[in-house]
Amino acid sequence: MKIAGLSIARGGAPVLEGVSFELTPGRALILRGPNGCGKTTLLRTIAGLQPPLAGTITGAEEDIAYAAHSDGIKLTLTVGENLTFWAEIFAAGSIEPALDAFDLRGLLDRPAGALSAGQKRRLGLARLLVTGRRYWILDEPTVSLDRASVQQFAGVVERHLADGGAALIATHIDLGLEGETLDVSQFKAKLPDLEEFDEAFL
Amino acid sequence: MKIAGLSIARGGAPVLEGVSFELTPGRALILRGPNGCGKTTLLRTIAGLQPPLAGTITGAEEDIAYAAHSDGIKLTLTVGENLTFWAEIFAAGSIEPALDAFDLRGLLDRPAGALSAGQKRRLGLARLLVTGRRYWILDEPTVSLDRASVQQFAGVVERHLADGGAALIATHIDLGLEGETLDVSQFKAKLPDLEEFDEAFL
Amino acid sequence: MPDLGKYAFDVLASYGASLLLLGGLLALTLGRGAKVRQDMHKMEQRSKSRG
Amino acid sequence: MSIWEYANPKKFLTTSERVLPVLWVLAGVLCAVGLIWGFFFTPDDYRQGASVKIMFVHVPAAFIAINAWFMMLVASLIWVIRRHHVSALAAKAAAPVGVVMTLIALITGALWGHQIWGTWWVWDPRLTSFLVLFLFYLGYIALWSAIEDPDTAADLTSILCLVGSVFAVLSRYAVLFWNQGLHQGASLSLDKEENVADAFSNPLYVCMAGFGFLFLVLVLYRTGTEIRARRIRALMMRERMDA
Amino acid sequence: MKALLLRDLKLALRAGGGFGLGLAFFLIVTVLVPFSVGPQSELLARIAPGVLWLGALLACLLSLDRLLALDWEDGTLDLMATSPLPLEAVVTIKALAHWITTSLPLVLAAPVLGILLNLPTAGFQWLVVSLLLGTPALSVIGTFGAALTVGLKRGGLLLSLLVLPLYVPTLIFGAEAARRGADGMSVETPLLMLAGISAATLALLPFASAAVLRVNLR
Amino acid sequence: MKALLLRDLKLALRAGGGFGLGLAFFLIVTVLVPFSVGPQSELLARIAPGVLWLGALLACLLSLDRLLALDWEDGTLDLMATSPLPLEAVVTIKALAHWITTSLPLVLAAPVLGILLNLPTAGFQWLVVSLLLGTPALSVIGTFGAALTVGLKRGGLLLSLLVLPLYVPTLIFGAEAARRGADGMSVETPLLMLAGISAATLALLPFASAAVLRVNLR
Ligand code: HEM
Ligand SMILES: Nc1ncnc2c1ncn2[C@@H]1O[C@H](COP(=O)(O)OP(=O)(O)OP(=O)(O)O)[C@@H](O)[C@H]1O
Ligand SMILES: Nc1ncnc2c1ncn2[C@@H]1O[C@H](COP(=O)(O)OP(=O)(O)OP(=O)(O)O)[C@@H](O)[C@H]1O
Ligand SMILES: [Mg+2]
Ligand SMILES: [Mg+2]
Repeated sequence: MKIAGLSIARGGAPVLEGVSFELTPGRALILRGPNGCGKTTLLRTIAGLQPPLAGTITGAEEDIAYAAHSDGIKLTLTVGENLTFWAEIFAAGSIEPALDAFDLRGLLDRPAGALSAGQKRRLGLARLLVTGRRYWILDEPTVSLDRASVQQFAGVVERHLADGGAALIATHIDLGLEGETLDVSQFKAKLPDLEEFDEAFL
Repeated sequence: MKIAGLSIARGGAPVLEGVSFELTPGRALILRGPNGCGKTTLLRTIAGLQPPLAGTITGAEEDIAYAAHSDGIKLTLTVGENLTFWAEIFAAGSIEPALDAFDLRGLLDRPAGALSAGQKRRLGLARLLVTGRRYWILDEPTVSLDRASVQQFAGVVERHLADGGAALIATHIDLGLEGETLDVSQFKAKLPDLEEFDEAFL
Repeated sequence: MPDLGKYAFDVLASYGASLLLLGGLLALTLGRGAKVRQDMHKMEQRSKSRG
Repeated sequence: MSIWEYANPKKFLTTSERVLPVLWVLAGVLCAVGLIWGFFFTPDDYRQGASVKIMFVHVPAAFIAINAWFMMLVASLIWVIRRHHVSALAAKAAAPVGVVMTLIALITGALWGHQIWGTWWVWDPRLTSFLVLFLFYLGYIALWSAIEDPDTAADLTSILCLVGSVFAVLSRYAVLFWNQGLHQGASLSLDKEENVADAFSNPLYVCMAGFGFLFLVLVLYRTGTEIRARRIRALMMRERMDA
Repeated sequence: MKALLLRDLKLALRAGGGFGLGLAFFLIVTVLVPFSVGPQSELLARIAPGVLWLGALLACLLSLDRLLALDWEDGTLDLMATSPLPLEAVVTIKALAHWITTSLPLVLAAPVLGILLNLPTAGFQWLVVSLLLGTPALSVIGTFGAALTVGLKRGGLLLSLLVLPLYVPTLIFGAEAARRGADGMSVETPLLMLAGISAATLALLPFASAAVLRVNLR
Repeated sequence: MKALLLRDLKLALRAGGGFGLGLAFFLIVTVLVPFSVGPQSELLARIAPGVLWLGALLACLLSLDRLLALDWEDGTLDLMATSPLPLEAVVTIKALAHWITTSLPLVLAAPVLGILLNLPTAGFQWLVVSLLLGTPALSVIGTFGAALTVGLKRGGLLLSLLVLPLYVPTLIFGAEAARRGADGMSVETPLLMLAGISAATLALLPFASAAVLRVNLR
């Protein structure tokens, strides 16, 4: 996947500009940057949820799995039903590997509403495995996970990379993953000239 | 504040029992424990949001400020309006110190809905300062904060302790705060006898 | 069978509907009762065997 | 020995297990005798003809429908004040019996009215109050089934039952003010108790007793079921705690 | 308490018009009635007081849904329960805010909509008076229902189911007063009853609402 | 697609009765009508077809609120948009699920409620037929409205405001068919129009809904 000269806006104001990098299979790229610098916006753009102002995202069409703060978990369905639903939507195989990877077997028949914060997050991450997609776009995936679970998650990502996948992860903590780090704040959008205002009214 | 022999339940099943500790002014107590061991439930009980099965919480009546995952932020109100509202509810003084402590001045007139995840959290934490309460009960307060903001938060807590406050914090990461650590998993509730079943149906 | 005259439909329908409703309630009650009783027995066995 | 001992679920189960068989038989026999007597061996009324036979299901069902709500009210109060789980579960167990009885009263009443008043339904105060009662039952049951946590559900439904009872009474007055109706009007030969001939009243009493016992067994049995369901839930929790 | 009331009003104004929308629903229901029962003006005049009361009640009901739910979702209620403000005061203020933002506009709009339905001239004044006396009860009862269903997903419809039977007495007396007013009959008794219901619910129901809310916050 | 439909039905059944509640609301609205317009059966019979149609429409409307909102709130829609399923299919399935869980029960219940309002015997059959033909349009239009308002807090009332005018043609033809049926007149024209509206909305609106949804997800 190749990102070239991407500019993005949030709430009408440009946030980042000229973002360019490449995400190669087998590698992870960690996005860093202080609060409010535009990581979430960047990831949503790459996942195709919002159009960029300029620039291109190529080479990953229909092969992206996106995971954000909200996990798309139905609280009244059980853990198994939740996962199976996503597996069917993505027409991907069985949910067994995902259950094993995130140690969810014991919770299989539990309604998702009766999970603790960390357990819920594990379920949300397990969804990634049933999508069968190659590029993982993850926004602060380890929120509310305890240390052991963070380890477990890092292990899952490493295995995914070894299988030829790739991951783009925005996070504030240290995951213990090998991979390059990209500081997003270097792309901070410059304010355009005040005199000339164009389509963006800036 | 003194917690003595506290037993708590979640969803009808006992989770922790015999929790006893003391929270003395000027000290912070960090709660640790794996996902799902009952930290959130314990904190809610201490904050008075749910009744304990047994045990007592004494010495902090009406002097507790509680902060959980949801910050009680109204997205359509500005940062300033949100803080002012809580200041008035708690009949505490001005919001200026809170703004300074969490570096929110630049965001004062921004609607809270247009904040990034970390900025929102900073606003939620700033609320603690306008309550004027002595005992802070915090559930994973640093979620989505970047490193600099975590430092800032730790500084605020230390100043609060120096002013004679106390803090009880559940967290998975290292805040760099001095203070005792309590592992909650040691209080895990034991199973009652199978044969005789009583009001708890266990 | 008594002669119900022109009231036959209404009287029979009343008795019929009432018995049907009561029967339905009874069936549901007993059915669920038996199932829950069995489930509880199984659960208790399982809990005991796990210690 | 205090009556509250039976508030222990286990004690309740063993005791009810012992008395239930007798009560089942009693309820069955009384209902059968009353209904057969009423249906086959009563004369026709001189004004209403054979349609009077509807009375033997209509009146007992209406009677139980109201009293089931009273029972739920009392059980709710006991839960709110003394927090005995069995009491809350008994209220839960009674509600579906109550709706079915209300429904029977409504349907048989409508069929009766079809003959007597020439229309299925009129907005008579008594019928209307019954319809409102039906709605209260529906809301109560819906609230029970919407809440996951059983104790929360018990608390909320109890308070709803208390508040709802007050409003049910209020509705009754409102409805009376709104429309003075047809039900048991002077045109009917079957009026107050004194007008009901022995030929009708005796089987009616048997039916009332039968329905009463039927209500009792159903509630006892269903309460037992609810207790067991709670126990299953608790045991499942236990397995989770183990894991 | 003032802070809470002001905040609620501000939110209603700002959240894309919590203010105008109950009103809009009322308007639309009233407008749809002629489409559904047919346009004969004599028929419309006869059912006008009842339809207006029912429309006001439904508009009121529809806006209850999020009365407490929004505060529950973002955690405000949890924080409020640990604040110095008693929950009884919170629910009372909430009911008051609901009345000001939803019911009051309905009362003011009712006469205008009365024209659309050919309400007899004598009826206008009593329609407004009966709504003015009855809507506080609707708001307070509605707050109770909202407190009952606050934790539930899809609570909206359950809320209607629970609240509507509780609305029956208010509706009967209110519509009866409006109808009698339109027919030129004496309206004293129903109006007295209406005032009584409003006063009693206002005095007692907040305690039930607060109790229920406390249970739901556990 | 089947997975989505089944999940939606399962959720409706499990979330404390998404199934029964639209129905309950319909029942209650119908019951409240006599309380508000008075108990005279001749008057009730005259307005019965219209009231039943209006009641069904409102029950339908009330349940739209959370049709997409729940999936939006917990992030499912975001994830769905990045899934292989096109959003057009998603909204169609959503509308279908809504029809099955909400409208179909209403259609079945309408005759029973007809009894309460003294609907003339001739009217029952045409009431059911007109509802059967008209409710698919209500569900599809409603899904469009839900997609329009999905990101908004307090979207519920705004939703009603947007959707109700769109419902007007369906309501006019539906109620007209039911009324003519009850009066023993010919019902052909309104029923044909009703079927036309349903077919057209079903064929075209999902594209609009998907487009709107895509914008709202940004
Ligand atoms: C849908 C229609 C009807 C409903 C919901 C209904 C409901 C009731 C209720 C609630 C009672 C009172 C039970 C009690 O207080 O102990 C009752 C009693 C009675 N109803 Fe109906 N009723 C309906 C139609 C009719 C009709 C059409 C008749 C025919 C004449 C009728 C005759 C009676 C009689 C004779 C009693 C016993 C009176 C007494 O014990 O005081 N009902 N019904
Ligand atoms: N709805 C909105 N309208 C206007 N501006 C917004 C909106 N949401 C966010 N912003 C602003 O856009 C910028 C980028 O936000 P974004 O959420 O992408 O940051 P982030 O890097 O993910 O931060 P964090 O680490 O705190 O999650 C921030 O400055 C934020 O204040
Ligand atoms: N609504 C519920 N019904 C039943 N059980 C629940 C419910 N919510 C949580 N639990 C269970 O109660 C236990 C304690 O949950 P709690 O949220 O207190 O854990 P926690 O220590 O805060 O975990 P985390 O670090 O993941 O936030 C967990 O095992 C959880 O599965
Ligand atoms: Mg972010
Ligand atoms: Mg937690």
